[in-house]
Amino acid sequence: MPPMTIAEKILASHSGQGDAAAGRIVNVSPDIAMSHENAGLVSKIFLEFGLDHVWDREKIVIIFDHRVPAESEKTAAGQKAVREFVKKFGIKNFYDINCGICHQVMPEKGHVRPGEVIVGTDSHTTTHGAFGAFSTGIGATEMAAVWATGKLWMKVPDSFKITITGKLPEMVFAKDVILHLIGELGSDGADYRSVEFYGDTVSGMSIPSRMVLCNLSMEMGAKNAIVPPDEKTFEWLKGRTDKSFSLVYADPDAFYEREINVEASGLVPQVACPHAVDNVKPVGEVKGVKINQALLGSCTNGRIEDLEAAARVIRGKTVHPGVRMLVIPASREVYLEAIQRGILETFVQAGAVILNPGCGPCLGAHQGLMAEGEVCISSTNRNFQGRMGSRNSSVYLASPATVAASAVKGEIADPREI
Amino acid sequence: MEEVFRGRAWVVGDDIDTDQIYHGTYLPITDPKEMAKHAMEYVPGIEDFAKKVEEGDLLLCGRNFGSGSSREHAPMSLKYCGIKVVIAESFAGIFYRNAVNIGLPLVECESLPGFAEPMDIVEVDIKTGLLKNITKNTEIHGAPLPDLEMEILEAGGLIPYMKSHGMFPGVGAGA
Amino acid sequence: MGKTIIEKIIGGHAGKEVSAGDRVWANIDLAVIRDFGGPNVVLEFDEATNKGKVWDPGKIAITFDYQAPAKVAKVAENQRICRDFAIRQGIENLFEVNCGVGQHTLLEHGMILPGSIVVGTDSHMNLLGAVGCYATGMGTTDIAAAFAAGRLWFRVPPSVKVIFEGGFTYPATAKDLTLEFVRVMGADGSLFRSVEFEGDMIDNLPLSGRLTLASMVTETSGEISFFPLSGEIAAFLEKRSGRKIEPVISDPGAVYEKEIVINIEGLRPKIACPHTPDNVKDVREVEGVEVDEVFIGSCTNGSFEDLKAAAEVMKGKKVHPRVRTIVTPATSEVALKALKDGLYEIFMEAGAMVTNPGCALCTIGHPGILGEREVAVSTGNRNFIGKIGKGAEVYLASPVTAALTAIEGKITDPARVLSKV
Amino acid sequence: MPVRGFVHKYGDNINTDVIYPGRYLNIFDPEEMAKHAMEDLDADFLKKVKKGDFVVAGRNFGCGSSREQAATSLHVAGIAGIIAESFARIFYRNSINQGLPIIIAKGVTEKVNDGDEIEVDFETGKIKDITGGVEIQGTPLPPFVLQIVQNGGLIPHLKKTLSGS
Repeated sequence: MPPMTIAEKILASHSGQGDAAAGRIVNVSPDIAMSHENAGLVSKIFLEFGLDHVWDREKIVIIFDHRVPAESEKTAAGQKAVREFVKKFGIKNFYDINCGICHQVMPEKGHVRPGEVIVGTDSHTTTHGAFGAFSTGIGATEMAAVWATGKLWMKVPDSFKITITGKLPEMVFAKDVILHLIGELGSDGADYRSVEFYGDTVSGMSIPSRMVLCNLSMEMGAKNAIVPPDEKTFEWLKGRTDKSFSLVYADPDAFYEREINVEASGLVPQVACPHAVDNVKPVGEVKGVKINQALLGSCTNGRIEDLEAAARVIRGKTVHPGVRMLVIPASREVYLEAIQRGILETFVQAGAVILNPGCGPCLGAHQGLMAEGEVCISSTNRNFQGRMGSRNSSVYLASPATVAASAVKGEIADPREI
Repeated sequence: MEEVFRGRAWVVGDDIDTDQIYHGTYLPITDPKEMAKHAMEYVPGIEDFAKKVEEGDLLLCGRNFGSGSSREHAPMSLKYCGIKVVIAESFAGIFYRNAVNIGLPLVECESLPGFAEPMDIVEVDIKTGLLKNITKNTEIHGAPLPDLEMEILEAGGLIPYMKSHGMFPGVGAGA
Repeated sequence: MGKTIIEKIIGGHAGKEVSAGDRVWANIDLAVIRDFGGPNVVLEFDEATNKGKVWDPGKIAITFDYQAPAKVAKVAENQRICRDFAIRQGIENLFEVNCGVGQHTLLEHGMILPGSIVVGTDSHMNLLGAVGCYATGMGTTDIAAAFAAGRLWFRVPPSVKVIFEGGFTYPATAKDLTLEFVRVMGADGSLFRSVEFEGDMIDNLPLSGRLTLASMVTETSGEISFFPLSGEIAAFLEKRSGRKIEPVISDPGAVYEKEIVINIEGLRPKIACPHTPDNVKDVREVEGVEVDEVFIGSCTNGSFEDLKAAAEVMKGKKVHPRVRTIVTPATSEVALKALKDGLYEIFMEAGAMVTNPGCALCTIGHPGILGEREVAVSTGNRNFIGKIGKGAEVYLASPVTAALTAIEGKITDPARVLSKV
Repeated sequence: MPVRGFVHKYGDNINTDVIYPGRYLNIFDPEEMAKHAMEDLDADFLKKVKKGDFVVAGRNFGCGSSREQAATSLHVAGIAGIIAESFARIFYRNSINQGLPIIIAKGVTEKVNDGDEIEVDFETGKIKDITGGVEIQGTPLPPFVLQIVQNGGLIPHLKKTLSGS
């Protein structure tokens, strides 16, 4: 058998093939199929099949997060329809409006395991590669087909090997590393590729930090991103899943279309400027840009270590009077821990708004939208034009520490200087 | 200013609140002509009011018309869809002010119940409070509008009234 | 002739003696705009005055609570209009999207004093009657005019006296008293009246309970309500405002249109059924109605004491899996206290969701909208048709009843299940 | 079989948010979706587009979200196919699954202008610019994938293949 990458191995094992060399089209059986509110669209399409059952009630996961609680009658009606579908078809894993962002709730509730194939109707489904899974975003029609048949065609992707070495300097985080990479590779630099992350910086990273890498790999076009599982992975999963899983690692001489090395110790905080995620600059070049809003949260950076990093910067200070600072813990679990660690208190005292767990204004559909001419610095994942409100507003993407530093200063600021 | 209005009567019941007159969903609208399209949309039975109402129509209501929110959209939507006078057994406080302030005449009339059927032709004198049902050839007396309200209406609303009385000291040169 | 409280307040601001029914021009102490109505006020003001100056920037406040932070771009735009106006006019009292319900925020910041006149673009401004202030909701034209002139025309409302006789104990609360009041009065029972409350229960009612009752006087179409100022509340106001507090009390011989006596001896938990706030029944009469959503918050029941009462019921329990439970502190001050006192943990561990301070789903502005035929129990003040979702049914109850209902998944009478030791 | 239509041309990295804004993601009716196609990119798009027209774009068309509404809204608005220098991967799949044919054609943005009439053969990948008188050879969809498109999208395709087996 030829040597294989992680993607090739996982897709081979999930399509009943001995090998699955890049470029081959295979019929894959996913282990988990996740949707959020767009389960409404998926179920509508699914019903066209006229089936009286779904492929597997245990393997479908539905988590409301995009518009929680419902912000409009239309959404309320959509969510209601999904609840009814869940009940009718006996979907086992349904998480209503109070749980949090799907990409955080998935691993928290034990739906993510190394070596598995996860598909989700959300582009940032790549996040779960942080646990060694092959995890990718798909469309609603495809998901309907998965619900019906349990299968999905895929072209086996070529792989990139990205090796990150060296110690991250103070106030430089996984977010800065991946923004730097996106800036280097461009928004289609890893289009349809499977990205594997290696190096002592990565193995030294916490699971949440690895989730940041995998989450944002989407923004350079990756089909999926993977960090090989290790002790930290097992430790994190302990108590969350009792199902067995297989560990999949690349063969030593597996073929990589491209190998990229990043030296972490030389990095500085990065900012993705409007209106493209690959428009990345060192924070020094955009320092001083006046902001109206600072957003901390999302599937990219709404976890406890993110809140903690921002709280460290902001503790004892106040949000600048001209700035709205919004804090959105990624999940109820994160929220509770943030209370217990006194982090939420710090934010409220500083004058921030704590929103309930969910996607918040990240995709322009919930609380925290912006008016014309306004500027937001955000720990989220996209800064497309008009994404967070008015067409003529701008979003800068940065790490939680940079967001917090900017919130205090009223303008984009270097967290190393606060 | 006109003091006597004659028109078709729309008849609604008691406690029509501002959500029924103008629903919260449409609060972001700022153009009165747009507001007019949603007038009375949540009043059961006459959801199509805004489509059928004609310029010059009159609105006859029960007790406590316009209760609820402070939204000025409520009288605004009525005024801009063509309603000339709102006549009610009683008005909620904020609605009353809002209507006068935007120049929409009101008449309070305790003996209104049973006075008119929908689409009867009704005539109202806002100065005297006299109400005539032309179709049925009957008449009743409502309360005449008090002097201050009448003056505000005559001035075309609160802002022109206060301006003409020198109450706006800080008028700027514009920008 | 003796004067009622409202006659004294309006008279004092009109510079002459006034009586019920009079039309007078009176000075304004504070004019408030929100993200609801506010932008229209700004636009009207600018047009009316040719972008002139406001009468007194120190007497204007801006609060964002209708949809804070904004969930639609248009409201974000509206808030920006208000912010720009504040900068242009030198208005310092701008309370950003983190602060919460406007009236409560103003109260916390010492900006509300007994005997003052406050106008604002919120029909529940009059809940500030709880501390003896004549606060009233107005439309945008009024407030634009107030911004320019510092005074407005008023009709002096007739006064009625409402006397509560007897008393009640937990699990009945101030909200149940309030609902009973609304039931007795009906939707227009206090139409354009100034209500003066009396009774032992009133004397002992803490500020949070007075805010609850005062806020729902609106639902009986009342213009304002007043309470005998307690020492505790006077001390609170003094501390917050840094000013000496002078209560306004009615004169002997003041003229009341009528006196209404409401017997509240042994009051049972109450609930307002769809679709009017005055459709009030005993909770026991509607026990068993299955609910989809429970909302605890609003200007009526978003005080710390309200949240605490709900938390006491929820502690160590789980909300029913079907029931989406949303808890919203009225202000950031309430939020901080609730955080410190462990209430957030109780709610979150029970499976409820805690949202940021504000009006929450009480205005359709905020998230939490219901689907068709869904049922909610809310601690808010209105359950009009379509108020929080077309075709939905809303019941209004106390935080205790709401919390218990969230756990049981159906409307449940706290008098049957709970009693305080 | 080649089909003819007019070109609406856009640049590189056209993302799903400008093709179909997030605020409309709670819409599930395709006709409704079509009313917001390209809303944040080209406000006049719906006025200009006629049934059978094509979108021609640069690199990485459809990058960003997995929202299928992006492809659906264009399709229902009348777009008969999309020709781009390259496609973002989820959009690529979503189009196919919708039955909306696409062709990757290097150099298409240099040779084809906005408003040109073109003739496209999705089976061979050949694009003829009638107005400009040039021809471009694109990469046609692999036969397996083209079959999905020809069957009208993934669901009809699966229905057909499932009932056939």
